[in-house]
Amino acid sequence: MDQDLLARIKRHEVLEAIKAGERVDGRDFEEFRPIEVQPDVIAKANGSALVRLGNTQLVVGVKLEVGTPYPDSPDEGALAVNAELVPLADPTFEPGPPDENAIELSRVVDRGIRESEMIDMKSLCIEEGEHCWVTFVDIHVLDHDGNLFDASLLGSVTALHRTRVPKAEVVDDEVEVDETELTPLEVRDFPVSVTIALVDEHLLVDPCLDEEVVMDARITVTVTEEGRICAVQKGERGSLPEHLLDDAIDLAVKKAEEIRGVVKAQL
Amino acid sequence: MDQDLLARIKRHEVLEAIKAGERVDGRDFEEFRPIEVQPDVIAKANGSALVRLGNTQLVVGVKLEVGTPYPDSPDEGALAVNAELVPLADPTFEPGPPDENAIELSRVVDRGIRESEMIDMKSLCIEEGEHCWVTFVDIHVLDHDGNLFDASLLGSVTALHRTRVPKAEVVDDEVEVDETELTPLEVRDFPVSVTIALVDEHLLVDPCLDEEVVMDARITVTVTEEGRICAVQKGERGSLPEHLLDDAIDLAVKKAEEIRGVVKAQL
Amino acid sequence: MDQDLLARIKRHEVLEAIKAGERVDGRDFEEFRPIEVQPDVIAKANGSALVRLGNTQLVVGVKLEVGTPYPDSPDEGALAVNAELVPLADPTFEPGPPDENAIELSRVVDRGIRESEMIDMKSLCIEEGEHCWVTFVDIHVLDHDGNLFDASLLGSVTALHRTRVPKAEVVDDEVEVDETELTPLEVRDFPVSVTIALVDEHLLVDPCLDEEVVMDARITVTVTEEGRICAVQKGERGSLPEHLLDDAIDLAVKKAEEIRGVVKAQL
Amino acid sequence: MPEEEPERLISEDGLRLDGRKPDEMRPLKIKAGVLKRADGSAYVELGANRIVAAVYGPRELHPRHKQKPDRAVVRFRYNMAPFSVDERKRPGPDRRSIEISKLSKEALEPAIFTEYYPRTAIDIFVEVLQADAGTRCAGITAASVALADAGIEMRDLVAACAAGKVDGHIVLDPMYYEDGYGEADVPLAMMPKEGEITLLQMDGDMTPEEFKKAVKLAKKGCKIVYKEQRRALKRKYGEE
Amino acid sequence: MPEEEPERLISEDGLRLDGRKPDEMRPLKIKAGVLKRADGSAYVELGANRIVAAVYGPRELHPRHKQKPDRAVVRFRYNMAPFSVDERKRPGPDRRSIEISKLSKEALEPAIFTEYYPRTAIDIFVEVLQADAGTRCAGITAASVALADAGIEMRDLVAACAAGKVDGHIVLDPMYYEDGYGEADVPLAMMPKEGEITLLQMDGDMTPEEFKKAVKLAKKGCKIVYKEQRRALKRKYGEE
Amino acid sequence: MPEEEPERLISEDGLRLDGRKPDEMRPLKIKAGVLKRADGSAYVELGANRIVAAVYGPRELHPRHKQKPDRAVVRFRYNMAPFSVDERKRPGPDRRSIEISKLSKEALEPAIFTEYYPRTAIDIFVEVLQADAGTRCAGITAASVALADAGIEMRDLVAACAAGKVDGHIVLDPMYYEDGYGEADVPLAMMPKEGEITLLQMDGDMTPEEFKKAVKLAKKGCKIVYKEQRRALKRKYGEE
Repeated sequence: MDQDLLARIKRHEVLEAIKAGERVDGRDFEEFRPIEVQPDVIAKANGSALVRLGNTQLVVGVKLEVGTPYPDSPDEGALAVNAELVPLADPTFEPGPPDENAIELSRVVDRGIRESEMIDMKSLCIEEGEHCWVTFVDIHVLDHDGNLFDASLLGSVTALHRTRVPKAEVVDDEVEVDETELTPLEVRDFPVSVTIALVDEHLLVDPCLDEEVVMDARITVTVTEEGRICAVQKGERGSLPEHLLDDAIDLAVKKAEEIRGVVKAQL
Repeated sequence: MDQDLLARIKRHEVLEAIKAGERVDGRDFEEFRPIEVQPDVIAKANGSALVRLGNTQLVVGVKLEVGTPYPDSPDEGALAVNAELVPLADPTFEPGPPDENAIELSRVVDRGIRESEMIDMKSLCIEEGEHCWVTFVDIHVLDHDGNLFDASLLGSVTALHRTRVPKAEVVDDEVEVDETELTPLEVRDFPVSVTIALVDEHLLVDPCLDEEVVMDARITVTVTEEGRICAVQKGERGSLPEHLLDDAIDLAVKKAEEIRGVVKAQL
Repeated sequence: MDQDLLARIKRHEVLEAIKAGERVDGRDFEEFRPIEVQPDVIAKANGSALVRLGNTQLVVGVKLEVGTPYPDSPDEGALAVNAELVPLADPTFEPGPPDENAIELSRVVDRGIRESEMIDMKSLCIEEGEHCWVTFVDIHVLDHDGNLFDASLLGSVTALHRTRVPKAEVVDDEVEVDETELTPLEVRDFPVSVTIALVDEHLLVDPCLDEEVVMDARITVTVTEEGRICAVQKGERGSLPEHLLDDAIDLAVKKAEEIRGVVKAQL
Repeated sequence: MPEEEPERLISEDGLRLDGRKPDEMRPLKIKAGVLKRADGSAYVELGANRIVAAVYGPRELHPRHKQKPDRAVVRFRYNMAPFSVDERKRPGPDRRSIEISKLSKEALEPAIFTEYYPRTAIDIFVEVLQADAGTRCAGITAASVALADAGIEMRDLVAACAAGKVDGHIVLDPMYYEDGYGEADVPLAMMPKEGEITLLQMDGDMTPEEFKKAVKLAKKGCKIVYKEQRRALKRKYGEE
Repeated sequence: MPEEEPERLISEDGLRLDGRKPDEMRPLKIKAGVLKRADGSAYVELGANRIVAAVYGPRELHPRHKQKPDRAVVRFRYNMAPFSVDERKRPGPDRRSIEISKLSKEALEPAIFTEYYPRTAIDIFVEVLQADAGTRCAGITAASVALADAGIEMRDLVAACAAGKVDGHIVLDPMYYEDGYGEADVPLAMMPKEGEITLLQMDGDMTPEEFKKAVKLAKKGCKIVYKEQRRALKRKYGEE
Repeated sequence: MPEEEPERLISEDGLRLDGRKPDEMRPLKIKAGVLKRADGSAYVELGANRIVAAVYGPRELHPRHKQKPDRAVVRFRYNMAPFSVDERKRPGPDRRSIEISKLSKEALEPAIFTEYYPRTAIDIFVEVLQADAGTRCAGITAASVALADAGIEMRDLVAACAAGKVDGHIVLDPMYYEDGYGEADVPLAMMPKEGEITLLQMDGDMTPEEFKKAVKLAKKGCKIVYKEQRRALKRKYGEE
């Protein structure tokens, strides 16, 4: 009961602010919250980053493991993105295997990394058809205040940019790994996603949690350094009026460029 | 409540019909519903069939995969029968791993196929002790109006009769499969099961769902082309009076012959 | 309700007895219940034992399987201890994967076996880095009347003392096992655990179920034949006053010696 | 995935591997009311896709604390039969089908007057019996007809169709090879009457302009689908 | 499975590998009331089978919506200890034990006056500590005694026994090798007083006449089992 | 596990691999209130350990039949991030973390006035972002501060610290190599004010006297931890 009441009050606040041309936390409609990216926070990982996007906070760790290439790409490494919405991060998150929200999140991040071709997957082949590096990107959410999509991709891309690959050699059909000889992972793009909430026919960039609770729909657009689009995802129970779609795309492309600059300046 | 009431009304109808020497859908006690078998409905499968038994409707697909023989039968292929009671087919079916009903169903069908020795399992060996074909028989129920046992075996046997095996050769310890060169699977029997419901001391062949809901017990008898028995299964919470068992067996053997003819005429 | 009432009455009985310097079943504070160990009860196991500790009853079976050594101990066999609290043994046990209680139990038993180094793990290596014996110790609880820890370790250690290892040879990179040529497993210790319940600042050795229900905390101390400690575990929701800990340790060491004698006399 | 990559997906005279023009859809067949037990059902063939959808509900929702006092809860389960794809698919949901189920639910829910059915569940099941490319769109298309067949009140039918980028061309309704070797895929669902987009995804590589063009083409495909959906319902229920 | 197939399972003078005549059962020992915590329990040795059964109930059934207003819900769990078979069995139910649990429940339920215990659960647990052939029958036999030991009202005890076909002969109570290399297996359970069959399965190869003969022989076995069950209960509870 | 075993863990002049004296702890940093969503939180660095703890509650407990009429139910989940250890850890609880979760819950519960919060749940979550040795103690230490930060009434803070046996010496707060190659490990938690031990484990090889000595040293460590815990809370909440 109280929860419902609280939700209704919040909804009212968010909508009132929008009517007044404002957002509930005082931002402009097209304004991101402050972004703080701290790379190399986990020494045990091959690459890592802590991201703060307003009060949203998460850690991404990249681990490389020797595995077997997929039969249809014998000369390439593999990529696995996983997001854990651990119950520490939000009162509604529950322990257990990833639910549909965690799976959607990790798959959208996965497509951003994969389709931008930011990683040279061929550089992760150790021996064709036999051995390759499997790149595990693990997103660990610590504090959920909205827009996990953009924060997760920022953390993942930063962690990949800082990933160092151990030397691997095949000796007698077995892979010998030398953890002391490290070379940077070959990355060649910096994809950034921009998530826009649709509330009452308004487009709000980088929604905070209070806005996510009331939004009708959400669209996430992932943009490469060249300004090309490599992934799009509409989500949530509402629909997106046709006439707003082009605006949303243009807005996302513009903001992606800006955000990328903000983050790169911190690395 | 309403559900219980509905069940009681149905029960009454079924029992009243039986007292009048009839069945609730107008059939004779020993009469099957119309059977329609349509083979080769799934091009992606190695063999397939759609079965309609009255309103009961299901698809069976056979897929062959290269695997390893069991240690105790190194010169034979393997067989795996699986039934999915997907929630699309009945309001009481639930998503999730197969429950006891789905497992019983698949195991009774499995025994019909296996014990009739309709498949020459040795013909599915690729290299003794190393490689063989694993035959997956997947039963996908679409519409449940009773007697899934008989419909599932009919579909499975038909699909196996239409299964074509790709050419497989061992080159450098690895199996090379040529999907374009196909030979029919060696089958040498056509087992048919007949399920009889016991309602109020009456034997009803091929029960529809309304009858299954009220039946005391069920007996399924699987019969080979030679009229031999290769599997029997009594089920449900009631018991079977000793004096009816022989009748049920004789009835099943008789009906199996008849049904086999009906189906074969459609292939 | 009735259950709660019953628990409160039992609690009252246990506490009243303690105030009167007695235990609810008439034992002294430092007295174990009668122990009965029956080895070799399961012919299909490589080693086995039935243990009765008062009304607590369980069977332990040891099975040896050929497996692969862990990378960090290529010249050693492996050990896996598993406890099943099957619902047959207690009205509160539920079917399903081991819960936290079953896992704690098996891990405490595991540490008793492993840390006492009672098994010469190197003797279980078949071929370095390639093949070894995996020793499965399965604890199957049949009747739960308290102190599963001590009964489980007694059963496990007895079963291991009676375990016979089949002959294993590597022929053409594969392990050939001869089940008819058996040699005893090399064991070199007889660790015994002593569990002490803390009730109302009193230390009760070998608590029965009625005492476990009311105890504040429990401490289990595992002692080798030389009187050294190889494992300790405090459990349950209460705390242990500092001044009682040394007493508990000394008491456990003393009782372990005694219990070991009782069991060995039966083998 | 096709075993060998075709040299080119679009021929010199602008035709696709299966002879279609860039803006041409594969043959589409829709049938309403194909199952007896379900409250509503539909069957869709799109190219080699074979899809059955069923709807149960509005019906009681257990456990009670999941009920919504002001609307129906819509649930959606997309499932592939083990024999529907080249390599046998192990039964049970994988990450891909969990994501598709979530997005398909969100694609259909805007069309349903859920507020008419408080405290109930509307369950939608889609079974893919054979998969070519485009199963998520075909599944939404089928489910929408099944919802109508079940008598669920809706703002509009939801029609779904994908566009793609293949050899640099924007094409409608990519088939298997085009999906596997093309440069981008854009599945879209909409309520054509209201012009509302309810599903939109993209993965691959496109300029913003190409993406907008693909969206436009996919919308055109939705209108073709929409016509077939209405025709299927008319065949079953007579003139509207 | 035995590692090497014996040359013949029935000798020239008509005896079986373990010296039994075709219609002879293995040694059978039944003991009622072997556990303290359970409401009822029993232990069965049949050849090398070692089986413990326990009954809890009638007891409260959670969650409430699974309760039946007019009868008790009977639940049955057949479980094999990991060390009970040649190759260690991974803990937890497999498809075989799920089927056996279902059929065993259906074999016992007809004997229980479930209508005397509305809204409750009667839980039956069978643990196989060592498996020879015939565990499902021995489990039902043990469970039936455990039910009586728990004071559950029953129409009759349920006795179970298998027959088989071995080297062309119909034999009673097949043991391990006969089950592995024989031609057919026919487990059967019944309420002997009422002549009602509550479990019946068969797999293998038999003419209808052979099957009927096997059923007849299995029924004979059930009567022997029945006697031992009653004897075990008498030993615990004195003259009936 | 370290890849190569160091020759000796304690040098001739009695110092440890990382230069510590036997009774010296690793650098310890504690910060209270590091998360916004949680009701209480804390961050702990102990050597290379990086641990975050959060507390939610007292809050409603579902399902209702798990509520206790006279007290709060305390729940604890210890979880390692996949990247926290040398070899990637598969997400989800394993047997080790299930045991640690149980023991940590039992280590904290004696300190909480659970009777003040009947029918509620107090949920404690510990995430290990990077693991050196001693994560269970550092987790309890962090959780205890998070409980205080959440305003949960407690008898005392719970401070935790391990002792170990390394090359025959009893040492405080073993680090990674010492834990891997040492002879014994003794994690301990206590309420320092009341002198009550709430967690105690040991595995390895020790005489009773060595064990008692290790316990004494671990208790000394707990007092150091305790001071840091109070300092962290003072930093956030000002003077006590």
